[in-house]
Amino acid sequence: MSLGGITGNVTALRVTVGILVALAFVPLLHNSYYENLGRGILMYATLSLGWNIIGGYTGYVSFGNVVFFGLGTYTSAALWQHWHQQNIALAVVCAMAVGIALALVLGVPILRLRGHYFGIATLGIALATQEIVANVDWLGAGSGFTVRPLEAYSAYYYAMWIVCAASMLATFLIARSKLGYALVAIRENEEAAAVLGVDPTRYKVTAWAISAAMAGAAGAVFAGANAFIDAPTAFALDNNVFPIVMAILGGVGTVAGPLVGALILTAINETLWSHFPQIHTLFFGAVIVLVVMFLPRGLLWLLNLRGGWKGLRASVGAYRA
Amino acid sequence: MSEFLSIENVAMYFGGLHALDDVSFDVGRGAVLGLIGPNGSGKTTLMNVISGVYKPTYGSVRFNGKRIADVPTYAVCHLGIARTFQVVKPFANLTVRENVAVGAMYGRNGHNRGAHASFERAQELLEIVGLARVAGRWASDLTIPDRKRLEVAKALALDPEVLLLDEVMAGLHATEVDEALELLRTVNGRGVTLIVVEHLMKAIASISTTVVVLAEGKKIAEGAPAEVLASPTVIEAYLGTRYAERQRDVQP
Amino acid sequence: MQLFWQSLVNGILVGGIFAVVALGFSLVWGIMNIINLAHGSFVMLGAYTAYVLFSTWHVDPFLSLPVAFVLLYGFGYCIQRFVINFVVRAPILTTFLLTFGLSLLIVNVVLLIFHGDTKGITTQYSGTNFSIGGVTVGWVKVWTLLVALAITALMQAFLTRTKTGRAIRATAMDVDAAQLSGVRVAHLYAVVFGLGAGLAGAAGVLISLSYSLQPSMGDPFVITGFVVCVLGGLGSVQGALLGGLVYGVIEALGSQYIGTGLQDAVALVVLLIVLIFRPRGLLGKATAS
Amino acid sequence: MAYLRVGGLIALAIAGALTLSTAVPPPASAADNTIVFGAALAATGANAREGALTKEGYDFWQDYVNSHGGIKVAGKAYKVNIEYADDESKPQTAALLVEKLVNEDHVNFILGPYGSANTATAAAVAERLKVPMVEGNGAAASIFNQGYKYTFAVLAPGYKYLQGILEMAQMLKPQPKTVAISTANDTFSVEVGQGAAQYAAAHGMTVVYNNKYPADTTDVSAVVSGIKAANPDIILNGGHLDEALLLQRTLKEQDVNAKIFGYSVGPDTPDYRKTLGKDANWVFGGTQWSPTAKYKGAPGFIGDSKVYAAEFNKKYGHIPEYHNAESTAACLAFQYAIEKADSLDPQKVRDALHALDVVTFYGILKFDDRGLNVYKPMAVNQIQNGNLMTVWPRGVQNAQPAFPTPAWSARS
Repeated sequence: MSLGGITGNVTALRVTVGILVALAFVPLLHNSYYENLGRGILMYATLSLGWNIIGGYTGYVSFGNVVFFGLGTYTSAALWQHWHQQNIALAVVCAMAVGIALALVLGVPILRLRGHYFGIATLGIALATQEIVANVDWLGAGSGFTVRPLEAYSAYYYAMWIVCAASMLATFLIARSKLGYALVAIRENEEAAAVLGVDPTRYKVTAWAISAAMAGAAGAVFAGANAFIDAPTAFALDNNVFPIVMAILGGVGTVAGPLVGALILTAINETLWSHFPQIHTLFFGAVIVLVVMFLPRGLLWLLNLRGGWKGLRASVGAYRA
Repeated sequence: MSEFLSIENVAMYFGGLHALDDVSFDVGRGAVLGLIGPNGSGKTTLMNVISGVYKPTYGSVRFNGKRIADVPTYAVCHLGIARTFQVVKPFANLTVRENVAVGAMYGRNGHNRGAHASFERAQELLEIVGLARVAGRWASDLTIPDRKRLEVAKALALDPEVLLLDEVMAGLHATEVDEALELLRTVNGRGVTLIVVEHLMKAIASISTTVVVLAEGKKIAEGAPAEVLASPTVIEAYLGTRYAERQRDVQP
Repeated sequence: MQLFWQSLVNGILVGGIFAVVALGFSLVWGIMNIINLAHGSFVMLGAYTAYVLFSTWHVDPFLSLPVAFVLLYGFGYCIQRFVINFVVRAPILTTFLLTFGLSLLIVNVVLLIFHGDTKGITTQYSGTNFSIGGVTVGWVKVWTLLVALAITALMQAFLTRTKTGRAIRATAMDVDAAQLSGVRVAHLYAVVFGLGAGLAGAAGVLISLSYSLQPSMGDPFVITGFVVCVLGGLGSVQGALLGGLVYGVIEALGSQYIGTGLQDAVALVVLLIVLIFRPRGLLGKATAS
Repeated sequence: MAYLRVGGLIALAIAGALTLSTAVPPPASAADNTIVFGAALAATGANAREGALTKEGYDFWQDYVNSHGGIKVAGKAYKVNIEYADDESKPQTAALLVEKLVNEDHVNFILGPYGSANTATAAAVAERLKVPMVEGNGAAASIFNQGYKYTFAVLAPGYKYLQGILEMAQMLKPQPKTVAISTANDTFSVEVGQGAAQYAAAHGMTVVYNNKYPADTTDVSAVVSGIKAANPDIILNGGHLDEALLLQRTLKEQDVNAKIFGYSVGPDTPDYRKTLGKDANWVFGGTQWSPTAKYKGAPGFIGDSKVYAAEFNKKYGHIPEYHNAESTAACLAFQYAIEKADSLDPQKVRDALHALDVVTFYGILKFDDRGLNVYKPMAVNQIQNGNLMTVWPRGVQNAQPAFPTPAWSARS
């Protein structure tokens, strides 16, 4: 029984898992720059995996998942600031709980919206939360929190690796389970899915809660590693848009897509950085434009495209006016 | 008043438009009810009322003794009622087997079926409807007749007691119609009650145990197919008064 | 009480700017179902056009309005014709990211040319004001509101009375039907996107009169476009105007009475409430979401 | 189909390899007698402008030292090279780049980024990698109560920025009594606002308005209407350049008058005067340094502020303002510490920085155990008909404070 289209190309999945395992050994290089870079890739991959559940599998394109990441960083920072807790596992669990709670509370009304309106609602939530948090004194208000990292700094790398691996495993299990098919059914045609017995609200909210848990966990680990958290950092636009670009680049609605996208985007960003320090953001914009124009369905999606190179040529310009 | 499925004085008003007006009839367990009537006679509206999509303005639908109020769409199949759509709605980016599997997973007894069991159930159903050969293909690559078969298979995956078929045979040529009729007989043979909405009188006549005729939202005839199809009121409703008059003059 | 009237007036005046910013955004979204994240950078380009004309040839910003409109129209037309048309029927995700990439490109090109330093336009009349009943009103903001109303009226007339205008509205209702009746959709989309960009440019000029300029000044105005379109409803010119004014007043009163630190949060929470209870906006017709 | 899959896999492999091998050939290292400093500095993003000013301050010092025999360490003269990287005005990017500069580019020491948030994350990295960092553009004191041992700030902390203006106000007749404070909601500005509020309360002035507005806001008319209703003698703003411009314009637009208009950042930068023109007149600005400072700097660098200002103006075409000066001062701290330690060992240089006590054109550089410069007083500048004059403290005055500020309608 083939895995079918829902988990994405099998070979690419095996290679990506291979790369993920390889990434686990980066701290042994004792080069804190590679460690920081690797932790960045794992963080963005986790955020992209989280977004992929609601945006990729369920087809509800959220432009505000950073709200769960941001609240995750603040949960971890508050644990240190008020209770002097540095335990990463505790921070991750609390951050996931906060994320899931918010997703459940907001999910029912917000997930009734569709398309652009859902996108705007989630973006609105992220921006409003950023400003509200910046006015709450208990959360450090405008001046933010300084968080004392653990002595064993590589612990943050391994924690992020575990969070990323767990998210990818969860995505794989979901994709093969009944839940995965319910989500894809909603994405393909919500009314037809309801006729077949899939309760749209229940499964959409579940998807968003899973999404929130992954983003929250990534936020909790990031807070410790980054040592300083304020509202603009926690709710940065990058953590909203990069995960989506990465999922697109790697292949929306696949298991391996997000990590592949994270690797490629970071590689592009790094090479641009070191060689064109002044105009790398400009190149980055150009890269996004080109990718979206010629690879609308993403690389991994391409690998199981029906029709090989002919399929590739067909997909270019498939959406022409 | 059969205990299985009964339509009691159902009326459905959309503002001023009376789509259905005081329609009542019963459907016995295992029966095949042909529902016919010219376009705009309220057939699809009635299907929506029976499948709980619309809540009737007056009257009610009773199934297994229970009144179907405005049941949310996803809960309808759990009552045992499944339906196909005139406009076919496959999940394009899933394979044919996966399309049917979704029904098996979330239908009436989907809860006690794992993903694997659902795939096996789907394969069985594909064999029944004759789509086993394309099980692994993407749903969007199917021909029109195959898409209609897929629609039936997905409905059957919900383990229904009653299956509503909305113009499943429209657009099929002669041999495909016979194959479809054959399929419906096997499905009915397995104990599934059918309500068939079609315009092909030949198909309706050959498959239905009883026939109900709607015109402008009212029930104008009910009974055995041969008798109903020959009655002048039905012909007049379908083909207009002038044709009916000429029929009367010609008859000896 | 005087503070209340002052805030109300502040809200209405800034609402005029929001309306013009949202007008272009609403057009592109309503007709082509594209969320244009580069809209903010078009506003910025409009502002820089006014700045260049003012600093080199001392052209009064209000006179550079048509120049900015035409320049941005051309720029927008080309972007749509050669870039966005390539994927215009793609799912919203694709066009959203495409315009995000475009925005990054535009902002950083301007940063390269004009560097990061903050620029501004100070004419002799900027800052002049008059007061009635204790409420002080800046002349510049009044003129901006009047120009905004004029632009909205012009746009309404264009959409209802001219041939192209009707073709645009037809395409909005049903692309295929419009195409069947001889509308060159690719060209028309480019015209619509050009108009959107032109209107953003005009808004940029108005903004340059009251606010300072730097390459990343455009970003907040994308959110403005979003919020106003939702409040006022999509695809209707009056909707953009009403939505802009409502948004301005909510932001002014909200920040005065709830907390100046929560200025944007108040408006966004109102946006969420409207989205949940009236998904099509206050005036909006049920267009495809 | 198979070749397509292989193509995809190759793409993946390249991506993976690229990521891990982004090593850039390390620039001249200490081996061929050059001391390399790393600076993660904003070239893009919201702080691009201030980042450029910081870079001017660093480069001016680098070129001066290299053309004056470099730095003597253990009998050998070392050239100086500053390696830059654009942190896009993002704190987590600054942290990543400091790690890259230390691990990849093998820099000896770190010069601070622009902005308090970026400095906070960079300081955490410097602490962990045990590489000394001296900064001149991160003023939030909260950075320095984390017990960091490797970060030193040459500039006065944020909370002092507006206190100079209030101190001056007490000496003016008729003495202004009521103060309105507005602050942008970010790390540095909030601290500036708190410092001003505490000082006013402690010196018999009443704070009649104290509110925050969102950082990078496009509209402050609500704050200005609130200030107008409070009708204060002194209006103070804690914020950066853009907020200062926006507030001044809106104050004029709503015809809000006061005896003193004071800004933490803004009046000193040339952009402020260029953009506002005559509307900038009468405005006071807290400043870390001004060309009129009368310190006699130790040998090894320009000792006199006027000479520094002249040389700087010749090189960059504008009189240096405090962002430039404090950046050069950060480099000077390293220069004297390295010569005192007579070694490039990070630990020795750190200890030398800790024990440093030297006079420079910028002022006295002496750090307390938290790393803050103990002797850094704030001065007050005022824009008087287009020129930036230093009006407080008396020791460095080159003009009397023009007081009180006339009503908008009464200005020429």
